[in-house]
Amino acid sequence: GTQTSGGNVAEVQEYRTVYSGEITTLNYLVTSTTNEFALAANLVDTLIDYDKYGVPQPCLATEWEVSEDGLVWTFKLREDVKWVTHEGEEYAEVTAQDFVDAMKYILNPSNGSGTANIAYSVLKNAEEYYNGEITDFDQVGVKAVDKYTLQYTLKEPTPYFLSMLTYVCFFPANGQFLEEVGDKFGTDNVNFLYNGAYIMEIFEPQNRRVLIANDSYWDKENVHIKKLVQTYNKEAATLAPELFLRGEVDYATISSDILDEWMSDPEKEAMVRPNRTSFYSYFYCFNFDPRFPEEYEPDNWKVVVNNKNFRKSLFHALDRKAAMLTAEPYDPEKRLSNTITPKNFVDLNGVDYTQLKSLAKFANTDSFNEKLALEYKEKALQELEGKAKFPVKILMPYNTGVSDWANRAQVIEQQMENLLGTDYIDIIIDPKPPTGFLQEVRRSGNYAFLECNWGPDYADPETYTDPFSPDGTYNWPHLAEGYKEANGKNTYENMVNEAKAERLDIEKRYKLFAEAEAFFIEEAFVIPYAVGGGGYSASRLNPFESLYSPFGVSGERFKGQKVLAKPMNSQEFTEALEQWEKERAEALKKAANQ
Amino acid sequence: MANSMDNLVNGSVDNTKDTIDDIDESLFEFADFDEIEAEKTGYSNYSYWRSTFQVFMQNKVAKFLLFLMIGLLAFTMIQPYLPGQKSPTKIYIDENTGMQLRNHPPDKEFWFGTNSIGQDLWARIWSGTRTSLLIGFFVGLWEAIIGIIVGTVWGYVRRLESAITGIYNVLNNIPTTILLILLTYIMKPSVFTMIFAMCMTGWLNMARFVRNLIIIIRDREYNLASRCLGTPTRRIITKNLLPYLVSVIMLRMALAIPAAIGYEVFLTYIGLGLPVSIPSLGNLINEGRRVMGVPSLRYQLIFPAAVLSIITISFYVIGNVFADASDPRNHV
Amino acid sequence: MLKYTVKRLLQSVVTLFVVVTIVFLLMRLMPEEGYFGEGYEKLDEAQREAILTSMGLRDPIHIQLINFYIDLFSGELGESIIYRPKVPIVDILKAKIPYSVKFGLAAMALSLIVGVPLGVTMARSKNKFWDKLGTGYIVFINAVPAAVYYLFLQLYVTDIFKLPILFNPDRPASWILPTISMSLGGTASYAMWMRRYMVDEINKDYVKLARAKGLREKTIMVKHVLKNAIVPMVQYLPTSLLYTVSGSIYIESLYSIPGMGGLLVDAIQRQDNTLVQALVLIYSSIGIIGLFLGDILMATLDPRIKLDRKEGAR
Amino acid sequence: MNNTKREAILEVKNLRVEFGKKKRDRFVAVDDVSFHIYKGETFGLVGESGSGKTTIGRAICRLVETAGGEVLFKGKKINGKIDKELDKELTRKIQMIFQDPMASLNERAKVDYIVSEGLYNTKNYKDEEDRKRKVERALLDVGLLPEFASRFPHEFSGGQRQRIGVARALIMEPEFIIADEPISALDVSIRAQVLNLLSKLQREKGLTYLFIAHDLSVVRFITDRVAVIHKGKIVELAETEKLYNNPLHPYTRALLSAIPLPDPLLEKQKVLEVYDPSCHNYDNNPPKWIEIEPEHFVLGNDEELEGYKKRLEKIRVEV
Amino acid sequence: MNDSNVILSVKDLVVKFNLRGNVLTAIRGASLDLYEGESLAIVGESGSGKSVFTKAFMGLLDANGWIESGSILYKGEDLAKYKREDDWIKIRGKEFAMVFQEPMTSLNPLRSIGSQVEEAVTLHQRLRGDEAKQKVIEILNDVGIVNPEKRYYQYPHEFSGGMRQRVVIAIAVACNPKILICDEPTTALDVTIQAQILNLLKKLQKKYKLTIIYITHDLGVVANVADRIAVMYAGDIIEIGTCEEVFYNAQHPYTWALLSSLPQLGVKGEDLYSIKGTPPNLFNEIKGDAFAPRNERALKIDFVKRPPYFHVSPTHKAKTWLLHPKAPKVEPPESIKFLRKKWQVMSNE
Ligand SMILES: Nc1ncnc2c1ncn2[C@@H]1O[C@H](COP(=O)(O)OP(=O)(O)OP(=O)(O)O)[C@@H](O)[C@H]1O
Ligand SMILES: Nc1ncnc2c1ncn2[C@@H]1O[C@H](COP(=O)(O)OP(=O)(O)OP(=O)(O)O)[C@@H](O)[C@H]1O
Ligand SMILES: [Mg+2]
Ligand SMILES: [Mg+2]
Repeated sequence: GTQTSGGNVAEVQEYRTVYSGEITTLNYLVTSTTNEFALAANLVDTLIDYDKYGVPQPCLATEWEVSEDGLVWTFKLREDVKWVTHEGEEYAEVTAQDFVDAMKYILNPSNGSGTANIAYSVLKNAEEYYNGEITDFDQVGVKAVDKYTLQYTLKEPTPYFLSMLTYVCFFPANGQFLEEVGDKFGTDNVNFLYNGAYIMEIFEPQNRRVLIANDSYWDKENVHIKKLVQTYNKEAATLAPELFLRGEVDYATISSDILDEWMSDPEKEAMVRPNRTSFYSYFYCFNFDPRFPEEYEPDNWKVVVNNKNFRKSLFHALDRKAAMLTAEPYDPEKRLSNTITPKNFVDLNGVDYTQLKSLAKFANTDSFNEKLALEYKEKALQELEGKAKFPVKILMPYNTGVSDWANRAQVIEQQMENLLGTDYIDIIIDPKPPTGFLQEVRRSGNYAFLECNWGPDYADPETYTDPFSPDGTYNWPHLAEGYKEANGKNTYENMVNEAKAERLDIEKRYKLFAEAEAFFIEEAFVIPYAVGGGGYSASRLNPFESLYSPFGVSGERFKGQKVLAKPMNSQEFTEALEQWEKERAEALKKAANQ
Repeated sequence: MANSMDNLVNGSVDNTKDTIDDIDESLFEFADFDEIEAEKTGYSNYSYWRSTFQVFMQNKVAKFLLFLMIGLLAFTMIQPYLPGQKSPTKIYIDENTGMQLRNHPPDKEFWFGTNSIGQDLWARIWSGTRTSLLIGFFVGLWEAIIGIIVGTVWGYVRRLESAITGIYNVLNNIPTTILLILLTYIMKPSVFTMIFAMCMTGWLNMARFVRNLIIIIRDREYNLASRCLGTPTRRIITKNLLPYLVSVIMLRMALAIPAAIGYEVFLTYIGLGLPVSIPSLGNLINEGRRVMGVPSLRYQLIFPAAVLSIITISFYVIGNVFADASDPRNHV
Repeated sequence: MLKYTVKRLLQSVVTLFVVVTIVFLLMRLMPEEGYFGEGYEKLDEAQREAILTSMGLRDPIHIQLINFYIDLFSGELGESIIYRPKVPIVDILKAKIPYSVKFGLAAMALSLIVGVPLGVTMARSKNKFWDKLGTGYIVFINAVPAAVYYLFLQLYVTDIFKLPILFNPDRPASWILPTISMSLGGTASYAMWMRRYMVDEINKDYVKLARAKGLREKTIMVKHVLKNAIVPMVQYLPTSLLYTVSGSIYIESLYSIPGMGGLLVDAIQRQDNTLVQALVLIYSSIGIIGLFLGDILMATLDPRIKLDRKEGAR
Repeated sequence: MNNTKREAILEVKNLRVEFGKKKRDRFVAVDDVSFHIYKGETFGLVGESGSGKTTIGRAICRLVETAGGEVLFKGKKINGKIDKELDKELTRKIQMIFQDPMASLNERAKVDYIVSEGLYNTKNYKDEEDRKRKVERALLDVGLLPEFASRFPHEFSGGQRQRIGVARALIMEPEFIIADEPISALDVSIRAQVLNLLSKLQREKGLTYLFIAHDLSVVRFITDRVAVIHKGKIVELAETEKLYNNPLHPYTRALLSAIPLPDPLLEKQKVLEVYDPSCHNYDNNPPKWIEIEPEHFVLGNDEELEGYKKRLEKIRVEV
Repeated sequence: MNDSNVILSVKDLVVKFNLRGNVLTAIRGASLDLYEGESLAIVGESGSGKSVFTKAFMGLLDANGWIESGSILYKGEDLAKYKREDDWIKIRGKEFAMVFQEPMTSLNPLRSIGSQVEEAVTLHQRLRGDEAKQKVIEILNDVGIVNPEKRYYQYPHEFSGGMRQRVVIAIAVACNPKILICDEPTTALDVTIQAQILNLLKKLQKKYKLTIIYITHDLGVVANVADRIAVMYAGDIIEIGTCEEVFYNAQHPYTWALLSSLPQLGVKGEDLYSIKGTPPNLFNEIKGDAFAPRNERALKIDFVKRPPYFHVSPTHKAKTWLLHPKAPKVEPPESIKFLRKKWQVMSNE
């Protein structure tokens, strides 16, 4: 059933926002950046989709089946879906070959796709093709059986394969068009084909983007918002609330800075509501591959970070609630997370993954513990005496574009230094500009201690191990010293690999992953911190109308949503949330029974 | 001779005759003539600096601002040592709730309120003022030193003139802001980086300014006189040329301070400024900007902006008035 | 005049070459990551080398320089690598420059329209009310960082006059405030210079003579003083005009104007070497060309300049 | 007077000075100028503005480079490259007094420094006290009070300033002083001060002056011999009275006829002679520098010289 | 000369300046009658107020100066009462014109010579277009500029100093004034050119029936051009008389000093007479005779009371106590005695 929006629907279905992070490309086959694929999600449809309770739905594929051995997936495509140009002119029909061509593009290393690894982690022969060991693309596990039949062949049975299909690396792309435009693909709205709910009418980087509903969209009845206007502003975070009040935009994040003000003004209070938390997981990474400048003493850091007691002293010293106050001053605990895999992500026969035996003890205790922190500090000091220089310089960059991050950095610096003493650690907070932040900081190992986040790519605990794999770009735990096993790999890597290898027995698989994660936390390779989302916003959207999925692009789609005449307030939100949870349980049950 | 005197007796027809006739005879004696006194007449004893100071003090606004600045400078210096001052970086905790004392409006305890994580704005503003002034002073001083050296050589040593002009033309064609951004980007944001980057760019103008002046005064006769007397170039520069630049140098230095602070704010604005952990007027304003949309929190922008404006305006005005005052033409 | 023009032109060309070469060489010092997109860390040393070689970055420096000039002469500025991968820089600029120029011109016109009369008024009422008011304004604008007053303007003026906060090409009202804000600085400096030049001119002997001739004060001001005072300012107009291309970093980012203002900052922040190189080149060339045009303009207005120094030789 | 026996302290032979490095804007300011100055005399140099008077003066004290010819001081060549010792000596012996008393003193230095600047350079004093004494004496010599030493130039009138300039030169104990229009920037009423001072010093210290001026009455009053210069060339040179009484060259005559006389009777009867350089016909008959009568030199070609000679005859007859 | 043709009459003019808060008295009660058609020379040392005095007639005082008291009667109007620029506009150019000292800077460098002269022609002779241009060329010709048609279009920098001064004179003449004030018109020029310019002025005076005030400190120039001479010292006219009277029968010690310091009157090899000391500071109030402190023959009364005019002849008067009947007889300097001898010869004739 549809909820609250009932009579509360705006006359003009136009949704206006401001944003500060400009995309660099529309090329969804290449990007792995949320910003960028969120946009693509509204322009290009995928094989399947989720409904608003998170139940898989047909999308471009009308039906699908999987072979007995779990290796071959066959999709029947919807007929008569059109690729259109930015002017809405029909270009071609969407066929099975488009998925093949897109995959061919992604698996060509010279195209520099950021998500190829995800595709070749499941598809047969894909990795070999990518690495040039195979040159015949026909051997790769993707095939257009006929115009409307698409077949994927996997390396190994992959229970969560379906959920991966909403990720960018499984998007279709018209091969002829790719050929035609070559390098220019996705550089602007013209060099782009649309088969999704919207067409990008105007694309003026650093100015605005206008998306209008696609007239030839196969499911256009479900596209209620006719126009999306997204305006760029470097100061979006600062200006958005004011713009919202003046009725110039329909969405504004209400940062913790100004939340008090909004909450205390009845008129404004009626417009502000909490956000849903997401499955983004936030954690503090210790960097095992420090590549920061000499002045921050990377070599010293390398010594201390490889000392477990040192890590654990920090692990227990981080007062996560104090830190969270900078983002979530009203209910900080609702977002704290003690594991890397968030609660409610997946479950095993009704038991939440985080409550599996090995993980439960971490999941249910707050890592912040002053006493332990000081104990570990003593141990670390003993062990490291003479080997490391104290206080240890800890380079902690933050993104100046995220308004509360700077504050959090200062809070953490002061809180941890207070607790552990400045003779022990010297946290150096290092402001970095938002543009290219990840590139500049995390991916280049230009930090010692950093708040990082990770969003799931498919519905399996494995997804939360990806950032820590040797080719991840987070903190390179495989380089940690003292964990090397006979095969030359680190314990954690072996544990993960063992879990990954278990493909059919889900129960065993989950347990193995849980053990790996528990080990990871126990050894304090990272400090789990929080889940994403949350915070407060003023918005003319009903969050419960949105498609729902913890991963992939579905949640980014505007399809199915309506612009409200009046923003929700907190109370309405809570009520809607309760109702939604009820409805969802039913929906999931119903789906499971099918 | 007698003839001419007759004219006098006969010809005096002036109507003041009556009053002048009864002047005491004794007054018509010769007065003593003192050549030395005559030599001394008309000119008062004069001191350059005193006159400069006097002329400066005649400008009431500048006088007021000067005292304000002296007070303010003294205050920023001693502020941390005054009783009851808070730390600029410490995050204060609300004792009742155990949480950070966020966005606490100005009151008796926190004179300028607290910021969004509970740091004392009053302390931060003075600490920021110290940082910004430090940057300003260093940059001003450096600009003066390098600017003067280059400018003097440029203007005085004819052999190097065209070479330096060439270099200047090239450097001058790379806009200041661009160089500034490039440099701060390449280096880590820190007070040193700021100072360094601004020093790299600021001296150009100073040098040109000095050079133009030097060219004007280098061919004045008194410099020829010095050359005639065999005065070495070094001393010509220090004794004959530089003293004429004092006013300009002071002015430039005074102006360099607001300019440096302005650049600091600019760099912070584009995200290349000092980290928030080192308060500066630039990042205080930048922080304040984040909450400017909320009327009750605007004090976080207004306080630093006001302090900044007062400082920059004061230096600007003082610099200009001083430059005027130090021009001997303006000494009566 | 022709001789003078040719001479100045040659000078400018030489300077331009030197500047361009220096910029080019400086850019070789930029970190090499700036030639790779997102995939930088995924590549190993050999692959990186291969890419750099294919881009011609491993050629001897003089070959690179020659190639660079060849490209430059054919109007080729290269492609953006990171900022907007694979998009020709020329295209990026094409989209941005019109906005900056429109705003720049509007602001410049406004500053001139307000600043020049203000300066004239100040000069004429030296040390009286208007002069003091104008001086106050000039001091304020020069001393207070632009960031501060721009912000206050954006905050309060939009509120009071119900103007849109953000720029929107389709809403004429959204042009007003950015233009005004942008013109404030120019207004102050035009007024300041105008005042200074006017005061200089007013004290000159020929003005006394004009007065003695019996000309009306207004005539003197317009026909003699104003004209002569404007001449030294005119010299800088071409540069200002050309610099409108570069936009205002503050204003454009505050009001979301998609001009050149933020481009350089973005390009530098993202280390997009080719884009940075192109921009620095453009800015530097603008300066040189502007100076050249300014000098020529000056020479046409001021008959003394053509003689080029002969007179003032002493 | 029997001049032939007198010792020439300075000789200028075929002096040539050019300005401007490049060929195109080269400008010959002084062209083939020769004269000599006897020890103890005052030698005048007159000519209109821009004729090269200052340049000659500056060439002598080595402030401008010479492009040709020789300058001999006491028989030693002093232009072009010279050794350090000589340079030092010349700095002391040849001094200059400048035209503009407002511009020729460093306004930011005390009189004490200004006057002793030369002493510092030549280290020509025993100790601080000696230096002070010397400054004091120099000031007294020019009629200023020793207490003025601690003042700045602003505080003085034009005449006083000019005297400070003289003191500055004097303290070097020079033998030869180039006075470049020392009084033309001064008010009439104080010119006499400086003229008197110059004569006094000459009497007392046996100085030799090169006195540059464009005011011919002053030149007549103070100089022993005069050279008239026109466009970088000396056109006539003679003992002062001789020149004033029998000017030969048309330019000299024009110049003299134009002197304003402070005497209404004479002045109102005065006839102006106008000099037109095109009266010369030098194309195929170039001029020569000839001693037309003892100690009277004039520039002219053969034809003109004939005319000059006739003129002299006539004057002699008349007398 | 009789009073009927007095064209301008200045009475007790006091002019003050405000200089950074201090008041300076530049003209201290000077009076002067100017006769139609004459040429009057005002002499005096630098800073004595010659320029200020004459500028006051035209309302051309610098902005910081004002007429404190006194009157300037011209054609029945008291110019000293004029307050507004518009009043002065009626006078300037049409009635009074001025030639300034600096030929190099008195012309607008950015406008052609012709247009600058034409401005005056259009304004004061009401001529336009070709007629005006013709007139300009005629005037340029009058002031001795060869090839005026071509020169019309040239700019000041293409002219030499003497030529520029001619142009400035042309502008003054083009205004068709009654009175021409020449403020040191030749000081910056070479003697030969100076003589030419003076001749030119004399010629123009005849042709246009001008009354001319010359300001100069060159007594040679004065002797050449002046009918009458006024000697100024410290803001006051201390002696005035016909040219011959002042030259040959000077009465004021300052005039003596001025004359006897001229080298032309000196004896070669002897010291010239020289004025000691420096002029008075005009910021201070001057008591008695301003020249007293520098006057070797000063009387005690000179330091006490300011002398009034004592007439020597109907045309000759001086402000010095030496002319008072009670005053002791004073020997003037040698050179003055020499001049007086000439005077005696002349008056005996
Ligand atoms: N440094 C210089 N560079 C180029 N030309 C010069 C320089 N100094 C002098 N001249 C030129 O040389 C010529 C002679 O100049 P000089 O100063 O000797 O003349 P002067 O007779 O002293 O004139 P015045 O009476 O004006 O002082 C002038 O035409 C002048 O322009
Ligand atoms: N604008 C002014 N402000 C202040 N004082 C002035 C101003 N103009 C003239 N004076 C003063 O008035 C006095 C007379 O000046 P004036 O120019 O009339 O002298 P002058 O006799 O013309 O001298 P010179 O021969 O140097 O031209 C001087 O002391 C001068 O300083
Ligand atoms: Mg000279
Ligand atoms: Mg004057």
